[in-house]
Amino acid sequence: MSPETLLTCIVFLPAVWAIPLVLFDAKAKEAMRYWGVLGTALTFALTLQLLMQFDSSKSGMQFKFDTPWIANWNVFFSLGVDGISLPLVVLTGFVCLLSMLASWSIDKNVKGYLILFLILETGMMGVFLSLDFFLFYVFWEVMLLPMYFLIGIWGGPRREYAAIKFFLYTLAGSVLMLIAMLMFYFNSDRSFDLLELAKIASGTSAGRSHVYGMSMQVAAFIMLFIGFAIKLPSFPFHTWLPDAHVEAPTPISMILAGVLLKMGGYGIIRIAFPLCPYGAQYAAYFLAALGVFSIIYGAFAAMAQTDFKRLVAYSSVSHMGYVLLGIAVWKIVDGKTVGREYWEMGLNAAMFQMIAHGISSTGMFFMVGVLYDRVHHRDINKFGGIAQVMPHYAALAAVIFFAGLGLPGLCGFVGEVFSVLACWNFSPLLAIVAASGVILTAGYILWTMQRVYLGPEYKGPHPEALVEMNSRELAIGYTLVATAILFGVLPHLLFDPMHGSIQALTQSLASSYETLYGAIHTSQLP
Amino acid sequence: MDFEALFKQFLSGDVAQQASILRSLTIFLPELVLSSSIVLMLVARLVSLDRIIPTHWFALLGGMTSFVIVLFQFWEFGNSQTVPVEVFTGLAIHDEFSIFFRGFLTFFLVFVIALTVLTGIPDDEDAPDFYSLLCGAVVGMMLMSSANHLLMLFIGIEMASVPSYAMTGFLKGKRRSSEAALKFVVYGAGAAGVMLFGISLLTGILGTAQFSELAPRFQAVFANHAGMQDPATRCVALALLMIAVGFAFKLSLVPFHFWCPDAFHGAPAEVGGFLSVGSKAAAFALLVRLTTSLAGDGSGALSQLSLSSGLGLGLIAIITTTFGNLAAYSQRNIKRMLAYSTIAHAGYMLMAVSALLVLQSVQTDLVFQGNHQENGPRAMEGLLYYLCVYLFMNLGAFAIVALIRNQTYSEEIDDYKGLAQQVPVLAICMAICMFSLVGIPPLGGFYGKAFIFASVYEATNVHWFMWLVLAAGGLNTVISLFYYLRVAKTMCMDSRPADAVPVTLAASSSPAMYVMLVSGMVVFLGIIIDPLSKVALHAAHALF
Amino acid sequence: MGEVGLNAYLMVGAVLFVCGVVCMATKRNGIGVLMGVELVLNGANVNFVAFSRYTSLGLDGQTVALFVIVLAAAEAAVALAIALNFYNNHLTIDVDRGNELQG
Amino acid sequence: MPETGDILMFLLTVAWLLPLAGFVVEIYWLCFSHRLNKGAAYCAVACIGIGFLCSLSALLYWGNDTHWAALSEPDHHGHAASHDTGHGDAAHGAGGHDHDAHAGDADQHSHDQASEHADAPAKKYYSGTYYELARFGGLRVSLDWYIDSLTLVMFTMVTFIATCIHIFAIGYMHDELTEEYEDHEVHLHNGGHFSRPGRFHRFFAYLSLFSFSMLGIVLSGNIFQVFIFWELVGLSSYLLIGFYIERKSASTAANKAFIMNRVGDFGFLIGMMILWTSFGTFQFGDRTEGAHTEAGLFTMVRGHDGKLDVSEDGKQVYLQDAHGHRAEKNGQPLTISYMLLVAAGLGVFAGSIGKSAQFPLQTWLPDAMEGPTPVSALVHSATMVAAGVYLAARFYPVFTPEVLLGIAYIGCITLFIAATIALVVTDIKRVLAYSTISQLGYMMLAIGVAGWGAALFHLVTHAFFKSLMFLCSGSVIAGCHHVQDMSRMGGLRHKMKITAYTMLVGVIAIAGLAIPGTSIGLSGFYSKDAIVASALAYSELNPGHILLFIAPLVTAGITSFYMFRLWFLTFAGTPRDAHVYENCHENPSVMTTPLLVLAVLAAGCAWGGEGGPLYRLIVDSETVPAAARVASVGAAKVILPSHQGHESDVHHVHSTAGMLALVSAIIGMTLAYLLYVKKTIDPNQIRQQFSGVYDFLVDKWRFDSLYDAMFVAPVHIISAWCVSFDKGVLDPILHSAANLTVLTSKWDRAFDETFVDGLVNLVGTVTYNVGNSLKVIQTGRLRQYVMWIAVGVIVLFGALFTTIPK
Repeated sequence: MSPETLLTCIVFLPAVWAIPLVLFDAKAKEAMRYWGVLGTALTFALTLQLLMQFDSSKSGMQFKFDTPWIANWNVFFSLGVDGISLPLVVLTGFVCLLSMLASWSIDKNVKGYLILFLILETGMMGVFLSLDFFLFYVFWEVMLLPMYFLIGIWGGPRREYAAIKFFLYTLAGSVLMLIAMLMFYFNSDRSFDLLELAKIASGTSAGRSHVYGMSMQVAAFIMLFIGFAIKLPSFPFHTWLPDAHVEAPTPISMILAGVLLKMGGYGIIRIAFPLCPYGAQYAAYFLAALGVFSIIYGAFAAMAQTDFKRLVAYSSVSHMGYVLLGIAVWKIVDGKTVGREYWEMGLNAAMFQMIAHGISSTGMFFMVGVLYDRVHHRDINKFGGIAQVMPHYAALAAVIFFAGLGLPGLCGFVGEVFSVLACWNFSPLLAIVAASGVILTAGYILWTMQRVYLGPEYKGPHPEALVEMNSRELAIGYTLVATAILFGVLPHLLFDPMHGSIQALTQSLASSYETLYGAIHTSQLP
Repeated sequence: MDFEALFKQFLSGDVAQQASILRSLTIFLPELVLSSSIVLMLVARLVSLDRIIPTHWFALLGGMTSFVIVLFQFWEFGNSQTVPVEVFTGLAIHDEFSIFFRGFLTFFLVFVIALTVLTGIPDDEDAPDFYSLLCGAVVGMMLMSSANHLLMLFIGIEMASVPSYAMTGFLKGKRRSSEAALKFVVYGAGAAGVMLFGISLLTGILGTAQFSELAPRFQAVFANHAGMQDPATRCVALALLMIAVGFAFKLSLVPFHFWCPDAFHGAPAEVGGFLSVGSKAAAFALLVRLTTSLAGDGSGALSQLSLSSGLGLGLIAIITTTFGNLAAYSQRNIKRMLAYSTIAHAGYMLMAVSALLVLQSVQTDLVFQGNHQENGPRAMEGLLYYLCVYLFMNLGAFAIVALIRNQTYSEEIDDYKGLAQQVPVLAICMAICMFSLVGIPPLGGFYGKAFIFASVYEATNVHWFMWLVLAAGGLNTVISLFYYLRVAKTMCMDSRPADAVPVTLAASSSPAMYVMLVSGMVVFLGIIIDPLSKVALHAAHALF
Repeated sequence: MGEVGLNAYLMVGAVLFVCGVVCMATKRNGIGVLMGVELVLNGANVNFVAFSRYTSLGLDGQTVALFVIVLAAAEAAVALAIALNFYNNHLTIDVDRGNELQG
Repeated sequence: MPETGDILMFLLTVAWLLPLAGFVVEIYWLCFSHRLNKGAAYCAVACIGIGFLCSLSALLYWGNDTHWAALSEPDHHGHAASHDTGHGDAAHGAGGHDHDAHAGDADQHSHDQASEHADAPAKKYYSGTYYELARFGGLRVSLDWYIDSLTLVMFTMVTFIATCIHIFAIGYMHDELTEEYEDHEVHLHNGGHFSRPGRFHRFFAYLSLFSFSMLGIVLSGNIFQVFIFWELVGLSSYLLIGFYIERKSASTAANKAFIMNRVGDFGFLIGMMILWTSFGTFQFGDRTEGAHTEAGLFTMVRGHDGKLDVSEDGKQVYLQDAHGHRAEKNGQPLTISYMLLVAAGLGVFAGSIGKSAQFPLQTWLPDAMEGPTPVSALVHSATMVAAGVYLAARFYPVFTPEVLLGIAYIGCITLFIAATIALVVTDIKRVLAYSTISQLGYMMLAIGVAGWGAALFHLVTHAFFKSLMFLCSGSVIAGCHHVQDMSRMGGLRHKMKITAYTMLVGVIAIAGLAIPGTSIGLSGFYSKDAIVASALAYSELNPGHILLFIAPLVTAGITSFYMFRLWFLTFAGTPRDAHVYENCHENPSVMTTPLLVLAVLAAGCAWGGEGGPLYRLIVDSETVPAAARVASVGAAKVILPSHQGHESDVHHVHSTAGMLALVSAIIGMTLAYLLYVKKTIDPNQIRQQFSGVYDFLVDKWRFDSLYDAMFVAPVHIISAWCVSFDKGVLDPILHSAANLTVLTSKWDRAFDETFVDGLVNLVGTVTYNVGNSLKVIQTGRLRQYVMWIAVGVIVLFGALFTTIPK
């Protein structure tokens, strides 16, 4: 398939796939589910083909596809993929397929559920693939509505509260993003093209000589960062996450944790940093500190939870802290970037951590969901002895949780350790604090496993319902475990495609900061 | 002057770039068609033709014909080198801008008539009266949109208002309806009076009522002495203020909005939909025309004038938006809620006008213009786009309200609980309209808002105050989320109470089709933006 | 006794206007309120005519005045009809009795 | 013919990966065949057995390839080594050059060997890369292998012991071969005992997984890889300790072990960060890539002559490149701050502390005895816990004297504490556990006092006799039907002879007894001797640190005391619990054979002492030749004694040290004899007299309660804080923010009762209330509306009037 159409297909296939669902008879639930699975599977196949055709030796954008969308405001419908977005795209396809498979527990108004689900997938793909800020923003918001309804209609008891909290947080963030977007638009001769904007920021644009002013960059960066940090979620903006996770149905929690959180990190890497290098550098230490704090804070908070799903949610906060940390370890000494390789390592680690977390936390939520489907409660203290009645399940769950714990040989390890290793160059203090996270993580995960899986017998309600996983669940479980092990043992499979793009990114950012620094000191800038 | 002279003048006007009476009449054709359809309807009832042909066919026919004619005029402008001309000896003007609005209004008229037919308001007895009132009001609005003279301005507003008063009170038997009508008429008359007085003062001092003349005269009067000590200045300020009151009434801006919630509450939903879109659009057209012509080339005192009036409008916009959103939140009756949301949206649109004025005030500043090209038209484009989307989303909401009312006889939000289970079509379309009103992509509402915010942002380069406006806009977007979401939530997430009146609507029935068409347009305008925004920009250029 | 100047007329117009507004705001009787409206409009008319006599406004002013009279009549007609309808429903024309719609 | 390195690599890799394959097969045994046969066990034994053969053949091949140069006289060898390594040249080159009688017959042969190898000099070690994990610019992380004699010895030792223990376990875990395994230690809430299907196959799967990870540590060629397998052995130890997942105590002990190890790894991680950031590589050995050779950690720190290249002010340490010159990067010489190097050393050592249960992280090991006894034998005495020592030894080149001093003291404290606790414990396995800790302390001490060879020597010997003793205790436990309390045993030697006497061998070995006068004893004697000797030498050179000699000396006595106490209580005397005595029986041969085999090795593996083959083999791979004294330049002014050659410091004091150690050991033994056999002194009396001390020891020096108070409780408190912070601070902040806006807006009524939870509700409430209060304006009174017109106009005009600039 020709490159351009490939991306467009990946983005719009799910939404188009949703249209025939309207014609299905409301009673043909099985049929609709299989239809949905087929759609997500096809999308995943397309992403895999993208992976095949992708040339990981190039660093720039590939499969670029431009066509004017709103000519007056010169907004383009432009898609493209590079090493940074490629893994996330594939991950999205993967997670969507799995959670679609996990959607059999949904029984209420299946049609609506599937339609919203597919639209959501389109939105997520669009976010990762769009190269136009405006388009990015639109897709970013497109996810909002389906997610709102998916949580609000199919969620748990306090679903409405959770849904509106999620909606409100994201909307508030995106209003800020909108303003930042306008800033760049009007300071760049009316362009939304992310690459062009990045060029201007690095002063290498053909059109313009000067780059964005410092104050503007700082302001824009703060607004963008808040917008993305809400999704990430980073410390002060994370309170929507536990509620959303706890209330959302299992498949949606899988998507939330597996893909949506990644958009925060992706946004920071793809937009916030390249567009305002000065602002980024200005805030780097704060970002790293925030990341470290989130690591510790999330771990502590997780330890105190009694709701299984809430615990996993807080562990997400903790894990995504590593992402923020890895991104931010950009050390500058009078204008020169020191130890760029270590920063590069940090960025790689952050990306890896995103994928790894996408696998592990998806798995964790799935495992929680399996239990919840059987006994309909999530109170950790009421569990125990699950390993006796469901040994197969317990074994898979253990692997997944160890992946979350960051055990070598599983995907969680590489991202965490590399981002921490990369941090010493930036700030030993932060590195040490972050490293202490390994103890806490081990603490709460092992304690949880002891309380849930180990022990002689299950004393909670519905003990009769505890039957071994069915084949569909086993398939999901094994796929997750396999990927977790694969990326844990052969991380270079993931590093190779990312490497080029990230190297280019760090180099251009470093150089652009130098130019800007020079400009400041020759005081050409406000 | 003998007959030949008159006739000759009739055929070919005597003043430069003014159309002859004949040409004027041809240009005036859409309005004429509508008026004649009114006459036709009344005559039809006289000869009781309406027993055979339902009256709404006449109205529909008239509306469509005039729409087609407007389209033709637009096309004419499009490819032949027709230039804007003043018609009827300068009382009105004929340019893309007016054509745009006349097209908008006639198009809207057709939709409203279709809606009334589907919802069965009015019954056959009153149909001729109702539709003639409707068409008359539209004619008035079209006059407003092409007015070029303060007299025309007043006539237009009155012609638009008087039928609306009657339509508000159309449900004769209903206490509320009559009460609403009374409040509306008295309030409207009062506002009109104030406005007229303002007009009298303005014309008196500037010695002209011609829009195109206003700016130069203003220059002439205030070239030597500006400042508030000067009685003339004060007087003009007062006059402008009084005129503004008239507009504020039409646009239901705080603190001249009081009529709006009550009138909407009392009036049938269809009328509410008509008023919330039509009169607002016309009023904005008129406002923009007046203010731009007042701002003139923005030199000297004019820059001062347009800046201060722009900021003033900005302030009012902030208050209006915030007030509307806050007040809407606690409403139980959906028509009332929509009324307040109308107020809020008037605020958003006013932001565009204020941004326009603020930007106009620096149009002589070439350095600024250098790196902010054609920002005025941009602001207008935003406004126009917003209006077009607003047409669909608001009409859709009101239509759904009317359809549900026909079955449940209730307009309380609480009675909408769980409608998604019974009539998913209505629920989904309502959700689309609501979210579009919030301004969430990929629904049309977002783009209008985004464009307006864009020009407001640009205006921040001129005056810091616009930052407040921008912030207010953003903040209100978030606040407004609550009550719009509440409707969507009630319909989609709550479960239908057992004792609630069941609602049935086949997805294939024509009302459902209508609703789907309207809300489909909202989505469409959220995905295919280019054509409309081009047209809007084109129309906006006519002003500058 | 010299010639009566423009300001005198304007004064009359202003007085009429204020009377009209006050009347609208104070009268409880619907008809009275409508009369207030008429006062306001005529206050404006006086201005127009006066200006057309004294300033460069010329005939325009008087034309406007004529138009306004017509419009006022039309408006009054509609208003009276509505007031009548109000009476039918409330059996009074006390505007304060119409307070169902609020909040 | 392929490179020697490649052949060794191949053999060892096979030995390393076979258990992993075994693990996969065994864990799924239940899918393929039914669970009640011993297939899993045979599979596991086969894997590890073949592994042993591979590593043994690797060792032999290597020896043959180097003509056993390592076994030649140390001083020549030492001289040769230093001289050779000067040119980065070969050990077996030395073998070629030496004209010693020992290798006389091999002389001719070795000459041409040397000449033919002269052009392609082999290194002291062989290393290479399996594959790259990641590469960031110049930085690369990969899976490597690093093979020298130490690796080979460790491999052989580990695989051998593991094989024995696997075989033993077949018998020990026999009762797991059932569908209805009744666990008498677990009581259900309905009063009954817990019963579950047996877990035979799972046990062996875990053992294989462990073997894989353990061998991974030994084979790994960079510190990062060590960390990886470090964690993996942690995992498998977690699984094995928690093997009886239904026992609360077991799972808790497992968690404790894992988390305490993580505490150590925290330090390890920090050490790795420092190394990674300042050296830019994790490699142990140099790596040749095409033309240029990239220096590994050891070369960078020690160069080729094994000396730290410290700047004049002692603040900086110059890094060396692969050719033994100062490494440079764009003109600037690469350096690392001396303190940072110390920190890195301590950090890495922290990892060892956690893994080999050194003070202050020793408390997890006794609890780890919850696991089945074979596990204690393999994981928690012989191999995994020794991995800490192995790491410390492997990383010796990077340790500065300050770090070594720290290591010495940690080891010193540990060996004493653990020994004292062992005095009072009555659980047979726990006694062994504490002795294990104490012996590990000895090894650490040895490393600390530069007794590099001694430490590893003791590591190997200890592995043999300790695993022997654990297996014996296991056989006792199995024989007595899971009675572990020594106070209920006694006189068992009549019932289980083999166990008893093999145990005795182990006891004598660990007690370090020898025939007085002659230097003929069991393995423990030689290795402990070596340690005490180097400790004495050290404390002679640094009189300030005399404690480092006293403690091990005294503890030698204590050790022999409590070991003999154990033996006497268990096997000697008269039975204290008739019931136990009646039911106990000797175990089948599948369990006793390994005991015999191990007993032989425990007795003889150290034959020849420091002249013997084992010691020579180990010392051959010493990366920092201790031929001469080394004086530290850093904060702590210590001098490391020299080891090799007849005139070395250690050699001087060797005999004295041996004498003293032997004496104290004998004293300990006699004491034990008097107390527990002759009963001339009554233990209970002493117990009463020193009850305070006794309780203190029984409480294990109160470490557990201390740590609970210091760490566990605070963590839970803090985590509770975090949650309440979310609920109680974060949201309220948003609340109060909204609250403020509300107050500023005039409509402040009926807010307070509606603060429920979260921003949304609040903003919701606020908007709602504001909206409500806005309703007041909309009175519905027409006249007020009209009034508003007038008011509006006037107000606005006022506003305009005031704002318009004059």
